[in-house]
Amino acid sequence: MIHAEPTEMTRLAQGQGFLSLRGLTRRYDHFTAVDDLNLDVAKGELVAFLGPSGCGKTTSLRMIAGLVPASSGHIVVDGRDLTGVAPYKRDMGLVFQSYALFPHMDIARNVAFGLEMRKVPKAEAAQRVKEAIAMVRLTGREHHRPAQLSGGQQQRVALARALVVRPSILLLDEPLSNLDAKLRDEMRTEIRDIQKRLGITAIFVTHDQMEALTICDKVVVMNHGRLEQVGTPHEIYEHPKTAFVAGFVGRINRLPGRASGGVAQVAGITVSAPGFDGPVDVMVRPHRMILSTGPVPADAGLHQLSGTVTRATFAGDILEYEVEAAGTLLKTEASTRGGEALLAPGTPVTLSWRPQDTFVYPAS
Amino acid sequence: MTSLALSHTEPRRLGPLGTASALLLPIAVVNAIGFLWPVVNLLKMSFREAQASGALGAGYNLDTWTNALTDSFTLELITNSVGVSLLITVLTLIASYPIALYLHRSTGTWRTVLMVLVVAPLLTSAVVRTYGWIAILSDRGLVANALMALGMAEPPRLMFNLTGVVIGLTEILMPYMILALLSGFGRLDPRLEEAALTLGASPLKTFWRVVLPLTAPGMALGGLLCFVLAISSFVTPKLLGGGRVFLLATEIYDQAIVTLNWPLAAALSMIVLVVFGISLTLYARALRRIA
Amino acid sequence: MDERPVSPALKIAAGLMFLFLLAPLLVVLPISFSGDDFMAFPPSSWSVKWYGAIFANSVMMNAFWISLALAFVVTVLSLGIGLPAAYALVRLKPPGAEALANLFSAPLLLPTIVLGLALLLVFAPMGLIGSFQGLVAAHLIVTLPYAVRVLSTALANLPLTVEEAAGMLGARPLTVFFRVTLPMMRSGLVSTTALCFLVSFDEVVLSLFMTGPRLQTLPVAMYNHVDQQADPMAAAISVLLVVLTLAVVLVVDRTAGLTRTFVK
Amino acid sequence: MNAAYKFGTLCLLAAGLMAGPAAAETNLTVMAYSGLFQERYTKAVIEPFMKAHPDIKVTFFPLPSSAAMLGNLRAQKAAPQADVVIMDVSVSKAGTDEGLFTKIDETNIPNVKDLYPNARIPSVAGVGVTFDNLVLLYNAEQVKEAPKSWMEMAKAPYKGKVVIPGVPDIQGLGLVLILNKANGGTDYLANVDKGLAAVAEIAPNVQTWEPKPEVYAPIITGQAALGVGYNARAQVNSEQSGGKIKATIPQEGTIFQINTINLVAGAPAADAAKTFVNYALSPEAQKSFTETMFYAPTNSKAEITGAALDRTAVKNLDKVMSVDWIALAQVRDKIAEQWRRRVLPASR
Repeated sequence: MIHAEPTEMTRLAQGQGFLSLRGLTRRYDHFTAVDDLNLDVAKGELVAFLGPSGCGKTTSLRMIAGLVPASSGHIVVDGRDLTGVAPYKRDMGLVFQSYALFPHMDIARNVAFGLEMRKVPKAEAAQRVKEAIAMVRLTGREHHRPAQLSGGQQQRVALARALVVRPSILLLDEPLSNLDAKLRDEMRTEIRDIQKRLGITAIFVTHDQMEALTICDKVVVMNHGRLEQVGTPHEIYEHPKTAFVAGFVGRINRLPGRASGGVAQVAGITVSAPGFDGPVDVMVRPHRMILSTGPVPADAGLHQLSGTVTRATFAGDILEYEVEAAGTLLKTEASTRGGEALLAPGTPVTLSWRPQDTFVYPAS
Repeated sequence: MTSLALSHTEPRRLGPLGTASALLLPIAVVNAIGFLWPVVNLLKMSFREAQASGALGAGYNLDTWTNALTDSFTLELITNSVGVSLLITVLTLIASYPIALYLHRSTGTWRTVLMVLVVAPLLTSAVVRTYGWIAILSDRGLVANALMALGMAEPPRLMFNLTGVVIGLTEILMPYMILALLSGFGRLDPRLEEAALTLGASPLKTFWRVVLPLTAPGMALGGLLCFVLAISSFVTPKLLGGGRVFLLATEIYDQAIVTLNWPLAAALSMIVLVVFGISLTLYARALRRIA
Repeated sequence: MDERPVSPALKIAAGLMFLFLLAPLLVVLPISFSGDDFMAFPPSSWSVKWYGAIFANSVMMNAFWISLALAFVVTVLSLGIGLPAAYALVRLKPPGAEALANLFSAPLLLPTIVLGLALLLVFAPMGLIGSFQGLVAAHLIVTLPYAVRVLSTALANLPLTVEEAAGMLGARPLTVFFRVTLPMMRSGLVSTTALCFLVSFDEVVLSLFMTGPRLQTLPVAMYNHVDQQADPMAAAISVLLVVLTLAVVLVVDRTAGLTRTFVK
Repeated sequence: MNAAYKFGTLCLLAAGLMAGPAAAETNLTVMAYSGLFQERYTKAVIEPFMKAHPDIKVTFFPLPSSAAMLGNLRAQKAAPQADVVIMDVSVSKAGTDEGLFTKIDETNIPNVKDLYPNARIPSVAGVGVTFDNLVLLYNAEQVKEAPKSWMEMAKAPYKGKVVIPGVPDIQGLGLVLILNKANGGTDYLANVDKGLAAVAEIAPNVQTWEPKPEVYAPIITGQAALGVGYNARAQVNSEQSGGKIKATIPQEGTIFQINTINLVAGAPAADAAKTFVNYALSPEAQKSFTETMFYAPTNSKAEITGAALDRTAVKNLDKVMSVDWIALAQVRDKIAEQWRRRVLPASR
């Protein structure tokens, strides 16, 4: 139970974002789905909530939508505290993974529903419905039933339906998960374009890191109900704050080591590890490791490891290798741009990478 | 509710629990007046004092129960009813199994047509169907006339006896059994049979070892359903029995409406409920063994 | 599903059993056109006089109208009481919802002969025997469990997200219910209506306990008629009832799907 | 017809049923025997009555036996549905004891003053409306000579060819009483063991204890050869079937059966009921019914043609054993129970 003071109200209203989440928490009987989530989203920004299933991203979204009551914390939109407000009064648009179109209404009526609820005059509503349907390129399908449309078309209807009411915030709950790979790419671009064009603030929940990186302005990585890192896609990928983020966003090789005095010893080499002491995990992305059969110049400033190829796979664009080095199996890959042949297992190789591609985390 | 929210939410009149209670109130009233109270009252009635003229005494005693349970007539009635109901259940199962299996394997429009043929009798009044059986089984009915046309001088008596009741009830309960079997056939993937056949089992062996065990839960459910319906059925034994077939249900009706011994009728009803409870327990046990 | 061969033995067995199952319904058709004054098969002459006899028989006609009105009232009440109950049980899930659901379907488990007697014993002192109210109450006891069960299943099978979507678009809970939930339950509602109507219209055991000289339902009038004189008029009524039933079954099949309604 | 209109009609109909019948005319419900009795009684008494009283509409509610009528009345005791009941005197006695009936006498039904003394039974609320006696029925083609004994029914050629309306029907009960006396039973109020034993001998031959529509039909069609029935209806059936069914009173004698007419206490149409009962007891109604149905009249003023009277129970008075139906009412249920135990199993 929260006893709000006017002062707290003021403080909340002064949050930096258009959408501010303050200490948002959802507890169930035996576990906490979302734990003390704090986030600011600027107007017109597209933010992705990324994480494995059960990380709390969908629960967070549903708390923002008002479909799940928050156990504690606040949701503030444009200075207005929406905590405890019924979903139908929040003026948000939500696009579901399952589309959730009204099966008994045609497309036009589906799209018009929100306007009807807002008692928009008939003529204006008709015009806006027409525009919204045109926006998602479904003109001519107005009188089809949802069941007569493909999955992609249905999702576009859902998008039009959510957007036609000009919601303050657009919420997208894994909107592309039910689509096949090719359609997913198309829709992703389309959603991004429309969102940019309308300048609408949007939250996009996904478990697909590629989707998150490519579509949004900002990524929120969540795990076990807690926020792991917030940042631009570039920050998240290049500077993962935690081992979890490093492992979840992109592939990773992990080498156990030990740190003391600002450096870590791992597999016979020394990497910079300021501020660490004790066991650490050193991580390097596979494609940042360069595989060479000959010697590597020692003065190139690269970290180096010698090993043996244990498995080699031809994958078209690239060659995938598994290399045993210092008792650890490491993944790496080589380009086929020069028509290189696949190395046979057992070939002795050297792996080298730039020091700035090395991430160090406390051992898990 | 947080007081923060007050500027945007109107005060709720009812909490979710209050709303639920309000929505459930009508059915609770109907259930209490039309079910709970009458059943409790029925139990009470079985202990009321019965007088010779059929009127009710004011007091309560165990006479009805002691008389009923020590009376060979009542005991025979119970064993008879259970025996006849078991017989009907087995016959219904035998008659329904081929239909259910065939239905399970048919598809499309044909399946819909067959389903209509199964469901339509279910939804047709038992009186209508019993009347149909009178037309078939009576002395001037279809079977008797056909047999006489074939030269049989004295066709067997098929009505006004147990035979007629068993035939009629078996048919009347078949749709229940078929639907119960079908719901249990969900587990019967035809690929399993194909697998068994490719593994070298003969069709008969496949049926015995694969099909039958997989359909056992459906058979148990159908068996329970038909047994309970058979032991409580009354219209068909009354119309086809010619006053010579005595089952618990017909006896309850006679005691309640004709002989006017309400305490005895109530006690017999309780006995039906006990039989019902026992069969339910056996069913649960059988199901656990199968599963 | 692809075609799978069905063995001839199964075909023959199923065919024979179907014949047995349908025999009583098939046999009433020729008898209803009997020209005889008593029931015999085959009839010695043909006529449609028994159909005329139904309409001339004021007892049967009265009983028919009473059954129709009764089934109508019972169906409306079953929906009116069953729908809120199903909604509460499925959507609001109050504590003990499962126990309540079991309690509400318990009357279905009670043999009708026992239920009939139980109702007789409490309704008789209240003067409800032979009254329309008494019949409505008795029928409700058996139709309500069907209604609650079918409607609960229909509700539980609805995707919740569609209702959430309506809420997100600004529809209030009551609007969501009437504009989205109810239309999506259409097939469940059709099934419930058909089931309640037919169960009430055909109910005979409870009605036998509840009816009186001034108020008889059609099945009771038919039962008495068959019990006292099994003449071909009963066959003519039977044919009309079978036609009515088939019509309802077809409507249900078209709108709700037969298998979904009656299996399980 | 559009759906809304139909809906409205149904609603109105339902509302009407809830509110009870419209008050334009009085609805009178007469509960009595089904089958031939219903057919003839409607023609001979009810239709002339309705013609004379156009404001009263009589509905005949048929039931196969007096016992069923009593059950019906008892269930409706709190809110009676029937107004007038015609039933056997012993059952009427039970109903009287339970307060189901209003006492009939000269004060409320004037025609009671003309009734024969034996139609007025002090301990019964109703009064006698018909007299009849039990007969042995036989199919004239299958049984060439009138059987001399009731026990003819136990003989081998009639296996499966005997129809008897079983107890609690009075016909079955009467048979027990007759055979009880014939086999040396003295006090039927104490026990009817000998009678039950004799009927148990007949039981294996019995085709049905619930003949439909009545006991006469199967004998006329030849489905059954012998049966137990009432003289009055046997006479009508014999006439109608051109003599296919015949009735006789065997050497053991027969019993008298009295049907009483009763006013239901608290009946919805109590006044119309009195009018009807008075009419039913009037000389013209009694005459009409006797001449179409051959029940002996209970009104001494009824002037019956000799031919008709000869076919009624009156002619058989010498063969009748006396039965105290009132005293019997107390043991009726006991006999019924014994019947179920001792006679029915023998017929299975």
